[in-house]
Amino acid sequence: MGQITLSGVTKRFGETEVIPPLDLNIEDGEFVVFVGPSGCGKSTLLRLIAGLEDTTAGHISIDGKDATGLPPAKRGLAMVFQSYALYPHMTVRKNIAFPLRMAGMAKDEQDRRVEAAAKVLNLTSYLDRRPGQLSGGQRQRVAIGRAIVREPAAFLFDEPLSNLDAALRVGMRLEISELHERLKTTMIYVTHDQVEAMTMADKIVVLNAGRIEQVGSPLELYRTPRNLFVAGFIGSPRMNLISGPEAARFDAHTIGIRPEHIGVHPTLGDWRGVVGVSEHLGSDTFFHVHETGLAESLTVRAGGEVPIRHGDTVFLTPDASKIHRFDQNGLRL
Amino acid sequence: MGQITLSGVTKRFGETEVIPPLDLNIEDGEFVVFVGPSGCGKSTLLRLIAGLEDTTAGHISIDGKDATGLPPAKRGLAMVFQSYALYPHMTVRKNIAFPLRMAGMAKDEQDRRVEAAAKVLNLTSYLDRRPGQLSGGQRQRVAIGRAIVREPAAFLFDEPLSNLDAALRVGMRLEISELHERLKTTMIYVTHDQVEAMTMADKIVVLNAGRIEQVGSPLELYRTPRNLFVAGFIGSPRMNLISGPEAARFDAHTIGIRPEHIGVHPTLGDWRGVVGVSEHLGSDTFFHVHETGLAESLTVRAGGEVPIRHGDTVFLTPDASKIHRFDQNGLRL
Amino acid sequence: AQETTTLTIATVNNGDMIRMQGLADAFTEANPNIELEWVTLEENVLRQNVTTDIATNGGQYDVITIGTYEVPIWGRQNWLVPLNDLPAEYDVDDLLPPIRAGLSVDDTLYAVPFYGESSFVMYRKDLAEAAGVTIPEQPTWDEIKAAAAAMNDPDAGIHGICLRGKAGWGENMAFLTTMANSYGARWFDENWQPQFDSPEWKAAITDYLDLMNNYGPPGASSNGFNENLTLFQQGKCGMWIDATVAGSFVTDPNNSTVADQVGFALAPDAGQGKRANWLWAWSLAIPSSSDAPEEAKQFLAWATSKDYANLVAETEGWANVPPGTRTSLYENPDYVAAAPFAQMTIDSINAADPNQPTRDPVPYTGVQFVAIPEFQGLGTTVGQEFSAALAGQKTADEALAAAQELALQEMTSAGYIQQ
Amino acid sequence: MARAVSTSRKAVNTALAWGVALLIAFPILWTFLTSFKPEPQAVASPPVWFGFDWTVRNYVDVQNQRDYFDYFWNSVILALGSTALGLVIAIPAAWSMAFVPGRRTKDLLMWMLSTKMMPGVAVLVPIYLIFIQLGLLDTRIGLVVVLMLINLPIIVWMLYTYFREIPGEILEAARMDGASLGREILYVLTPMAIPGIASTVLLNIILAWNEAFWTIVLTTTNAAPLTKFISGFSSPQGLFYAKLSAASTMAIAPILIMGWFSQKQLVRGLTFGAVK
Amino acid sequence: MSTQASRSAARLMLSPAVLILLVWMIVPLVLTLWFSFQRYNLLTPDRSGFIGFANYAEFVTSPAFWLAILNTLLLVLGVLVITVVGGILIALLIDQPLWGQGIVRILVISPFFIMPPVAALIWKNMFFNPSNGLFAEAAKAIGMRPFDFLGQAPLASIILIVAWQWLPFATLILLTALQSLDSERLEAAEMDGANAWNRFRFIMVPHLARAITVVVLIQTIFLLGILVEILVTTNGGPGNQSTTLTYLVYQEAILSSDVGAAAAGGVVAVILANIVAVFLMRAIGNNLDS
Ligand SMILES: Nc1ncnc2c1ncn2[C@@H]1O[C@H](COP(=O)(O)OP(=O)(O)OP(=O)(O)O)[C@@H](O)[C@H]1O
Ligand SMILES: Nc1ncnc2c1ncn2[C@@H]1O[C@H](COP(=O)(O)OP(=O)(O)OP(=O)(O)O)[C@@H](O)[C@H]1O
Ligand SMILES: [Mg+2]
Ligand SMILES: [Mg+2]
Repeated sequence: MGQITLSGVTKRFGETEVIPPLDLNIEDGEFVVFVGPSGCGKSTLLRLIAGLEDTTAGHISIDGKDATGLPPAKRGLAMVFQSYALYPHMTVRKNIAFPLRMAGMAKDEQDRRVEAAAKVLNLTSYLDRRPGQLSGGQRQRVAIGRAIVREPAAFLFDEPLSNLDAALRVGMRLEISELHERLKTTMIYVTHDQVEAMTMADKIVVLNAGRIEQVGSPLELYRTPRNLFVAGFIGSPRMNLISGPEAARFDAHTIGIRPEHIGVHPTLGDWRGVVGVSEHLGSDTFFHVHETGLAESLTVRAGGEVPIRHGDTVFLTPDASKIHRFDQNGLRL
Repeated sequence: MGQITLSGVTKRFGETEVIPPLDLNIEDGEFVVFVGPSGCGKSTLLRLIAGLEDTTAGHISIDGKDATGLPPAKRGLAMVFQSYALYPHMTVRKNIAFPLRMAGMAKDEQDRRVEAAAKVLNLTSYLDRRPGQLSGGQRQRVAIGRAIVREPAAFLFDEPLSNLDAALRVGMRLEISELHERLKTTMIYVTHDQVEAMTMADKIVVLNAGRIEQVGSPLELYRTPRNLFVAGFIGSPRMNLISGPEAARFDAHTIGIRPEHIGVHPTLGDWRGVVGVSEHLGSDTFFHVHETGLAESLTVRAGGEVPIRHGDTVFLTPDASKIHRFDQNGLRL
Repeated sequence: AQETTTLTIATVNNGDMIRMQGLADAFTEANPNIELEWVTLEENVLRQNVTTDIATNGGQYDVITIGTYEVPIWGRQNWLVPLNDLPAEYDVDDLLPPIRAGLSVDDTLYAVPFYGESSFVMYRKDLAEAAGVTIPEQPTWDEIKAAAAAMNDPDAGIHGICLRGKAGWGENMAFLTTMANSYGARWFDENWQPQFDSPEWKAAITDYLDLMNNYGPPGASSNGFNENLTLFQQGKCGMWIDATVAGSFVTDPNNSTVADQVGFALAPDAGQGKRANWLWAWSLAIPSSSDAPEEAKQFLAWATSKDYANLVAETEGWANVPPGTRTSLYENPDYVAAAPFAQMTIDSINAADPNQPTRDPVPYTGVQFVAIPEFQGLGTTVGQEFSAALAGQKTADEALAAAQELALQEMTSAGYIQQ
Repeated sequence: MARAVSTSRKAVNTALAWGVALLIAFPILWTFLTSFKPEPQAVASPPVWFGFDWTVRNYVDVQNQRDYFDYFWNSVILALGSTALGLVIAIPAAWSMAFVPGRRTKDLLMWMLSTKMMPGVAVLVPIYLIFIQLGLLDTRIGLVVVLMLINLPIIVWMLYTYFREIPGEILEAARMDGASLGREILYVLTPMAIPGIASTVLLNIILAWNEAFWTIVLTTTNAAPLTKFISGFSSPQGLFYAKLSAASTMAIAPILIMGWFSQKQLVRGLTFGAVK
Repeated sequence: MSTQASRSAARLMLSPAVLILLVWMIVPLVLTLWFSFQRYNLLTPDRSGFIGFANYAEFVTSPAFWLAILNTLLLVLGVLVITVVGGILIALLIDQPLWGQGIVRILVISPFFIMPPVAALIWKNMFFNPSNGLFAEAAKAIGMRPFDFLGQAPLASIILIVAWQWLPFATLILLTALQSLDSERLEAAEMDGANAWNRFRFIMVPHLARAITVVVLIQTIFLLGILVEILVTTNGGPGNQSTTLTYLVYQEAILSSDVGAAAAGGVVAVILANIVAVFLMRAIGNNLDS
């Protein structure tokens, strides 16, 4: 069980209101991702749920029971920290067993659970090492192992992958997703990497300066961003934003079109421009097109093997059905 | 000018041979990327070229002249370090001017060059700040500025972007590429991120355990990887590798097929499998397909809006013309 | 212009010496070619620095302050400049004979006394009266014990008697050796055999411990001269047996709360023909390593002259004149009038005989010490044994046995006892 | 943990901490107080706290006995001199150990430290004889050298641990930029290590200021520092608590004040690599 | 960083420090070794010559020798225990939020700046003195008999003085170490259900291990050489109750002026110090590397 409700939760550090009153409901078994730029209050929100910070106002309930005043250990939640926060002087086994030991669990039951968790996480052969002797990904798995053994009502992850290199990050992302498939436990996951958010979440909460900009499934956010902030934040490479006369043509203050929804042609198209840097990934090519008169640069995605090079003049055609329109307040029309 | 030739260059640390004898030629003006897994010797090779390490054997020549015994400062190369290696106690201006000051250049000439570099790198308004007051990307630019002012024969970059977050990384990647377009100076760039390698390089050198696995343009490596190592390393997500009877059907020990070269259909296709985790990026979706009997998991890339979910059975069809075949030694057939 | 010579003078940090520093301008005015540099140190530090320097011929000092213990030893080593050529007006013959003898080796004078002292009994007249005891001018140990018992009132913060307990050859052993002398004990027999196993030593130590344990102040095992002085000045001691110089301190109303209540008596005896009083003189000498012996002599002659005494009398009063060095001082009515303890002091000094300190014959000279180089170390280690006994960590017998053992070992390894 | 600490809890902490702190500092505060009492009140029973006849007589007396400033200047010169000399020798050594470590580096460091374990008294006479031979007795230069030698291992260790935290890449960058070794140390390493060097300097000054064996044994007047000054007060005659307190206050005040004002820098670097 | 050139430069720059320390160690040590086999008393220069191991025999068989070793160990261990335990407690305390943290810190570190003779004098006269000391006054105020610290518990008293001097040092290092503890690790433990005591025991103490070893190493080096404090307060007594090895050597060297015996004692002390050192270095070396 892991149903979490925040109502009117507010957090002030001294004078500055980091989280203005905020409501959020997280269903049991959901994988919820908090995403947003640095400093927007993601960690703070997570820590409020964990009980590591006091709420200034508002209520947090877990599984229907008020948990606002409960100490962290009593909330039945487990947290995986960005720095892993492993205990460096304990072996992996001891690290994972620590919460059980603190709960006074019998030794053999502890062992049983640790072995089980280690097996799930492929850590069995490292159980007697110290964290210092593990690679980044292995450490991350130990941290997760320590969370799993407690069989918590929900897992809280605070940017768990940001210390890993790109390749590992992709692998661990999958592992966590698979873990969620298997355990079906509520997971709240903080990141500022929108790729992580898109690929892992059942539900994304986009935060900005402590406020919730939009809540929805990844594809909802991708298809119908509620405002410019979400539009710019979700999707990689970023959505191209165009304002001015071209936007007015579409009856909007600003229009947005994603790089993958623009066609390129050497001679035919709506918008004319000159190719700057082009990035060939093999599978795809990203062109940065300048001198269109619409925006400093438009990013366009094309197939892997397009014969267009730096300096060429090209014509771009947006897929009209995929154009997003925003008013002068940045709200979706 | 910046033509660099390594012949028989070898490096041993004590007993362990980190770089077995290695030959490499880098043409003037080329953007060469060294790529390879962690610990494969990329940094060591770069430091050998820079003169920060002695070669155990072999010769390095720069612009045709033997530079093997020269101290770093005499080689006419500039290096940008992973940690930026800025002088924290000096202002940006002083940081950039430092190599000129060391060369005993006249004060006004120093200023002129610093201003010019700052302009190129958009640093003009930060010249009087200390590195500690700059963001990661700005620091990186200062490090590059310090390299530029010397007008070196070649730039050496050691994972210059790995300390930046994803979004910044993309931006700086572009800036460096544009810089290369502008200066046309030889650049040697170390990374273990194959996206960087693919998008920036004129020529990629794939290293593995100190040996060169393949040298070629990004698309060469993408299209015709010489062996399994390169096949697996270049391309994201990784190429699917299949051995056994299915490979034998293609007269090979192992066959490889990239995720983007596999078609998906709910009812029709060559290979049957069950969808595991699927990653929705909006623009694309990556399916991890299990229970195909071919490999533990096959990754498949599909469009952004395919109505396939976790647990569905799907059929996969590889694009036969894009299948890579390898013999039992892992060499391309 | 005349070249100026700088004299480096090592002095001990007691009141008389410090007063001399203040008055030394008179000397430098008279001798403009001489400059004085003072090194003022606590006694132990001084001794350590000066000994190291003189024995290694370091040449740091031109004038040093040493005691009657060092002079004969160092003089014999030719470490000191002989002082037989002092000018006539210095009047060497005016020096007190026992003191002069102590500072000479084979009739050659090696140091001149700055002040001399013996030891005597100081007591509180008011307390004695209140307790109904009288302390005669020539008390016996039994009378002292009785008086201590009568005056002792720890609840009122008054202890019957204060004696030295801090370990050191110049601390507790100075007192204990004189006490032992008066009991007829000696350090060594004529063959340098240690005598701590003798009944006389046992008696002396037992009485000492009884006195201190019953009527002494707490923490006596770390009390030396200064600590006892402080206690007595605060009015916490009924009696105190210590150096005669203390007479001027305990009667100084500026520092003493009991200045007008102090009585004096000779050091006690035990019917063995010797009193428990010592003989000591802080003296000035010139190391042979000095590079300005002539100027140093000028200074010595000034600092220990009659004129200096007059100078002190003029500026600070007669009571503050350094005592115990010259016969003429004790014949000066002004001084005798100003110093109530003057007669007692001169009598005590004259009663001490460095060559015959105790009842039985001894192979050494020195009253409260044995003038051999090894005594510093031996005296101190033996002193630690008795200090431990006083602290209650050993019995008298254990301490005496240990002392005997230590002395035997030291005398054997130093070659006094031939095996 | 950024959860609000209740005010009452903070009050309890404050009371406890102040209690402990005052207890620890009490001997010093009491000495300071006593130095202003007339002698009889200094040993009064029960002790007087503040209601005594405040006087600076003790300071005047102490100053009259000997000129405080001679000793003070010697202390300053010895502390600064030995520190400066130590830095000149230790910075290159620490550079070598931190940036070009060998297999023996740790052993070397430990060996250096072990030279501090030799009891001074045991080698007193040999050193004294050597000093006589070299004419160094009672010279500032002699003492500066000895104090430097005594503290050198500590300086090297502190600098070493500090340098080790400076990324070698920065020095390599300087090298690529054409800086010679000397300039690399002078222009890049030293300025970057200023906080560490500062605390090393502070610690060394404190250690040199308070060294109380060699400074007493090897000096007479010309080079005598405050330790020698105080050793002349260890037991003057008669009531002396107030004067002793005054002399003590004079001996410790300069370094105490320096320590108070620079405690941030001192604390920051005073880890000997104990904190990573 | 390791080209041939930089390695030779490193050797060159290391050499002054190594050379002068080598000279500083070797010359006195050789002289001391030489003296230790000589009959050499400063006061009897006429009697001298080679006497083999007699000085050693005398030093080692002297009744104070074993007690001195015991006292040395007690002194070192006692001070270490007090400073480390006290240091941890105080560090924990002043790391809490409180008013006037700056001043508290200044007060706590003050003893570190006090020169040893002054510290010893203050404690001896103003505190331990059974007649005039403040402890005696305190005892009297509550109706107890004053305790004679230096007479009845000399070694403990000295340990107290020395611990007072070194407590700030330990506190400072431990405090810095404590503050370097990643707060996420404590929070993780809290989430894991560890209460305050368990967080202290399982997270903080192990984290402090390295700092503790450094404190132990540095202090041991200084504590083995403690002399002035003993000299000023008890002179090693009463008896030999507070005689340490260093003091014993001092006694030979200074009081007896017996250079030969002192040298022998010094050699013994050096050997013992090095045994301790080797132990320490082992432990610390490992701990510092990790
Ligand atoms: N203990 C604190 N005291 C005062 N301000 C704080 C505190 N903790 C966080 N803040 C402020 O609250 C805001 C939100 O911080 P938070 O750590 O939640 O951001 P975040 O979204 O997690 O950022 P990041 O992606 O960088 O981790 C920031 O402006 C930060 O400066
Ligand atoms: N100074 C050294 N002494 C001994 N071995 C070293 C040294 N420097 C590097 N190595 C070893 O040489 C190998 C190559 O190291 P290098 O730093 O060149 O790898 P890399 O490819 O740059 O790795 P990364 O991507 O992690 O930076 C590694 O196995 C490393 O352990
Ligand atoms: Mg955060
Ligand atoms: Mg590298």
